Amino acid sequence: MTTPSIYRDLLLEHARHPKNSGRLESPDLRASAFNPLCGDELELTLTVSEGTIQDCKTQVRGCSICQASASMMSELILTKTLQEAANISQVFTESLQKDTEEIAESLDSLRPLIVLKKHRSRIKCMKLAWDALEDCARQNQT
Amino acid sequence: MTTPSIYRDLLLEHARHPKNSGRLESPDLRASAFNPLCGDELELTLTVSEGTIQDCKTQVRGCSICQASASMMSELILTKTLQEAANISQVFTESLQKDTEEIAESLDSLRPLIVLKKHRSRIKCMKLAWDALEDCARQNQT
Amino acid sequence: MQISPLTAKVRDDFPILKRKINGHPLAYLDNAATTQKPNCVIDAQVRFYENHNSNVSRGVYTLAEEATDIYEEGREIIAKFIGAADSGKIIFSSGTTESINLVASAWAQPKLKTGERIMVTEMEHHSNLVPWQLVAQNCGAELVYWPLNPESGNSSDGRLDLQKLDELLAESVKLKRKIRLLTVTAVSNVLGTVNPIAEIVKIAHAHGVPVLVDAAQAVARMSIDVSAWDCDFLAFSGHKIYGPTGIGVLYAKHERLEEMHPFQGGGGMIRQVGRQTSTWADAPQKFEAGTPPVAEVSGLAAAVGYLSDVGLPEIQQHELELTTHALKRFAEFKDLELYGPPETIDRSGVLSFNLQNVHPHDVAQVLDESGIAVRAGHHCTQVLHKRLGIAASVRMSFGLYNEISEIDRIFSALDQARNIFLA
Amino acid sequence: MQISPLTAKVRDDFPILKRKINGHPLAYLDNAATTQKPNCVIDAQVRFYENHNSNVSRGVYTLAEEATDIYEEGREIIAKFIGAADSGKIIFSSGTTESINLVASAWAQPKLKTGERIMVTEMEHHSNLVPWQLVAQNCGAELVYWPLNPESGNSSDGRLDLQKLDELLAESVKLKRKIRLLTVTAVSNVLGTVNPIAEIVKIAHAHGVPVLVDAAQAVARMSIDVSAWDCDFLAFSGHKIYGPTGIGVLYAKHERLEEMHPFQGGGGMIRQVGRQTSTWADAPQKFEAGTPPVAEVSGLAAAVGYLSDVGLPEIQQHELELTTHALKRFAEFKDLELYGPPETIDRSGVLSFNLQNVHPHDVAQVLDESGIAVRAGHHCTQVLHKRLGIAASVRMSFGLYNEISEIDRIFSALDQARNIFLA
Ligand SMILES: Cc1ncc(COP(=O)(O)O)c(C=O)c1O
Ligand SMILES: Cc1ncc(COP(=O)(O)O)c(C=O)c1O
Repeated sequence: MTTPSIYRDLLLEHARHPKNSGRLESPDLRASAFNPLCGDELELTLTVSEGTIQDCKTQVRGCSICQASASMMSELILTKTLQEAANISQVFTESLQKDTEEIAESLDSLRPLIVLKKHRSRIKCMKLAWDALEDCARQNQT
Repeated sequence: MTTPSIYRDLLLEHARHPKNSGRLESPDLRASAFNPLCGDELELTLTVSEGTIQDCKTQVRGCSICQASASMMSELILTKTLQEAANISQVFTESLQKDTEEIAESLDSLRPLIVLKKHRSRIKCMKLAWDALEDCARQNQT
Repeated sequence: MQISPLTAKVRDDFPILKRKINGHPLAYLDNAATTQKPNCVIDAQVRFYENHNSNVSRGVYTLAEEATDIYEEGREIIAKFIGAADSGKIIFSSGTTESINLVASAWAQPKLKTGERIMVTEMEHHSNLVPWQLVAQNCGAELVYWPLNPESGNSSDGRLDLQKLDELLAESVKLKRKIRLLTVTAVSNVLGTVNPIAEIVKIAHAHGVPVLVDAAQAVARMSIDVSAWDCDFLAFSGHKIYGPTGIGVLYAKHERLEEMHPFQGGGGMIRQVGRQTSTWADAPQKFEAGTPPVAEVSGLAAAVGYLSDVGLPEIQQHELELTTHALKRFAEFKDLELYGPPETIDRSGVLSFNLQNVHPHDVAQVLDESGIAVRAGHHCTQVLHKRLGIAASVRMSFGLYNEISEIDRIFSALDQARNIFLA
Repeated sequence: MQISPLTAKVRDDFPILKRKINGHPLAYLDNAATTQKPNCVIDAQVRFYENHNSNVSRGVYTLAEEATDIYEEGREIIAKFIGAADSGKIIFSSGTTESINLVASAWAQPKLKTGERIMVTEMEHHSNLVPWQLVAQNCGAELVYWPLNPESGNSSDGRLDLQKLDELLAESVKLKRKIRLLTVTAVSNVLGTVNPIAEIVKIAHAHGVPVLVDAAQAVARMSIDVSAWDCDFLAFSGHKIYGPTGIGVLYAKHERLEEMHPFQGGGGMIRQVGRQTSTWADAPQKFEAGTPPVAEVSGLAAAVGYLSDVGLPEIQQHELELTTHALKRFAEFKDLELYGPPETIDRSGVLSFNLQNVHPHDVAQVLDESGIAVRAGHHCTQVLHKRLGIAASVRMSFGLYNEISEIDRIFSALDQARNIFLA
């Protein structure tokens, strides 16, 4: 039996052993995201100092793709500024919508996710953590 | 050019020169009927003495079939009791719904109408005068 | 037989046109009621059912993703077709009627207060009149009519006067009777009048009044651009633009979407459902409760593709030729009363008329004996018919497959009607 | 491969079943979401469009009469199929969701007063929950829940207790909180539970409470007899009984029809339209505003004919065999949690479950890699899922073309999921 194509090793590794999982005790920013199609939920907590993300945790009730996406995101945004993180999120969202298979260099570590974009029903799963991130970025602006 | 099958001579005769057309001055019973599909209207006025229809007029704003049906009806019900008239109306309605081509003897004079029943959209036109008649019969009961 | 290049090209696409009716080739001239379907529209639905059928939005398996793609691509195709900035403004309904009821119940009802007004015109279809009566009654509001030209008497050129609109709107402001909405058809389904929507919207907006456009008759006859028109809402039906039955569209501007409450409750329109209360999905899903008409969307997308392939300018030109010919023929007969604009200016190929002293039913029946399908009745416009002083009329309405020879067949059959009823 | 006589007979009727998904033959097991369409259903619609397409009820020409006949015969076929005394009680809608919203808005809304109640069950689909929440909020009323067995905790046998119903209804009488309606599904779209509708109606009626039956899942699985059930309303969708999308049915008793206000306004539902107010056509037309889904009705009539030809007792027997086999397989695995009745009593072929420590999405995705279509999510029953203490589940649901071997494929693929996620 071969592993179905969608579940690549790296993805599974993140899903099974998610990085930065849980909740920060006294976060500066906090946002939740919800997938109405399946009831999945995710909470993102961040500490920020001078605009830079110092710590970051995600509490996920979701599928392996949602979990892996949150884990990969947390690795990518740590030590970035909120603005940089929001920019990455936007490029990521755009790359999921585009038809091409090209992937921006800045998103290289997200490649195992992005190649799954043909599974359109799973895009919302991939995006859940990023939705929460964009919410945090918005909160920070106002 | 041949006359289309639906407009038989007898029908046309009734439509062009309707019998008992108009309104009675002081009727004992009066009823209107309305066809919401085309806006046609008809008013039936009757005088009744000891249950028997003494006089009968119909005021029609409608197509030739509606007009002819009202004219034929007026000839058929004059001097009949209201109950008899209502019975004829019921047999007529049933014969329009039935699939057979048999026509009850009592309805012989209505044959030119009944043969048109395959034109289902015109059944309401044929029935308008009779709807008013049944309304009068109901009024008389209560 | 005279066949224009357009009809020669398209007639083969419509299988029903091969039918004989009472021994004659079918001349289908009731396109304002519903249009016939080209093979590509029928095939699109068959293809959906044979290959991709599944429920949308909720499944992760292959068929469900395919069906969802077909459904959402349909939304994008419609958005592009009517010039909407994005597909998020396109709501699928079961038809024009439901689209208008949606606006009446989800947008107008929560806003409308006692004494306020909804403005309609005298030429509106019952589907763009009765929903407003119902909501006005619920809210203690009233309808106010933008009348046909001229304001009194029965005769009319079938047009609406823009100056009059401006006056009526200004008057309501003076009376402090807020007008919440102007709702108007782009093309009359009886008079054939083409209303100047862009100008109407400009005047209404100058008075702060949003505009709903009933585009049921317009979409198959002219290019629509909701962004250029700047209308707030636009409604149409699939079955009147060579698409399937059971599907319609509501376009709404972003600001209006934001103001709209839920319409129907059910699966697909929710975010979270609690025991007593729930929260809603974002537009457009918020307004699409229940399993949507997916096969019908695939058919509608094919219809829109077909219209674009044939070309709306070509279709409009063809309709102009037919209308010009029909108007010329009408002018030949004193006993034919034609309603609506007497020339091709401001007019499309919907022509309603009466043959003196012959009931419309009888006219239509005689025409059917010659294989000609036209409509007789009030065409769901009782207010307009009353305004014109008539109970009913006969209507011919052209589609892209109609031919000049079919119009001539009508006038021959009218002679036959004269022979039968007026001899 | 084990093929029962029934599936051997019917599989060829469904063109989509020939598809390969990811290299495997399609095993379509999401029939509770929507069913596949036999050729006769697809053909009926093609035939309509190719031969009879026209608008209904208003035309005197041949095509219009044919279309009207098809539409009204469809109504009669449906009436007979569900045991309604006459076709005047059959209203066509766009689906179960719209049918239920129709009752909520045209019947309940005008009746419901502050403090009154609508009774629902914990297993209702959002389409039979959210419309009642909306109408209750509008009227200051509230929902009251007939809970699953037992009343507390997360585990349940998926059944409703009739004794409990009687108590709840009696209690509301005592509290002077009038219950205007009990609305209940005939078959749960998650638990597979078959509710004893005739008994439920009897108890509710004894307390003077009308009953709406959501038959969306039931109609394709068992014979329905609204007269024997004596229910007040019954709703279902075409697309879940092997018929087209875009079409649904509402049955209503004569007394209830008489109580109903108009639903949507528009063409076809009126009698006379004035400038400010109008009068209404008789039922069922009163509730069918706008051009109806005529092609879809012809497809639905074909679907009903197909179900009758194959035979509902045969279909029920086949589903019982599949369900028996599936239950046996479930019993083999400790890491599979099955919801709903654990035996075939009071149960149909809708089986929802979870594989321990693997998310339903992931399960469904792995199954899709083997060509198996099952659903993952809350299946539009968030209240029920909360009651069961879960966010989502995997659901297999059988249709008349499913085979025992397809069930076995699921269990093999579940092994694969274990290997991937739990290794
Ligand atoms: C029990 C039940 N009720 C209602 C519905 C809603 O049906 P539809 O989406 O066809 O309106 C469904 C299916 O989605 C269902 O399973
Ligand atoms: C101008 C106009 N508006 C609205 C409608 C209603 O459309 P539908 O019956 O498809 O809902 C029609 C056609 O019947 C129409 O011609």
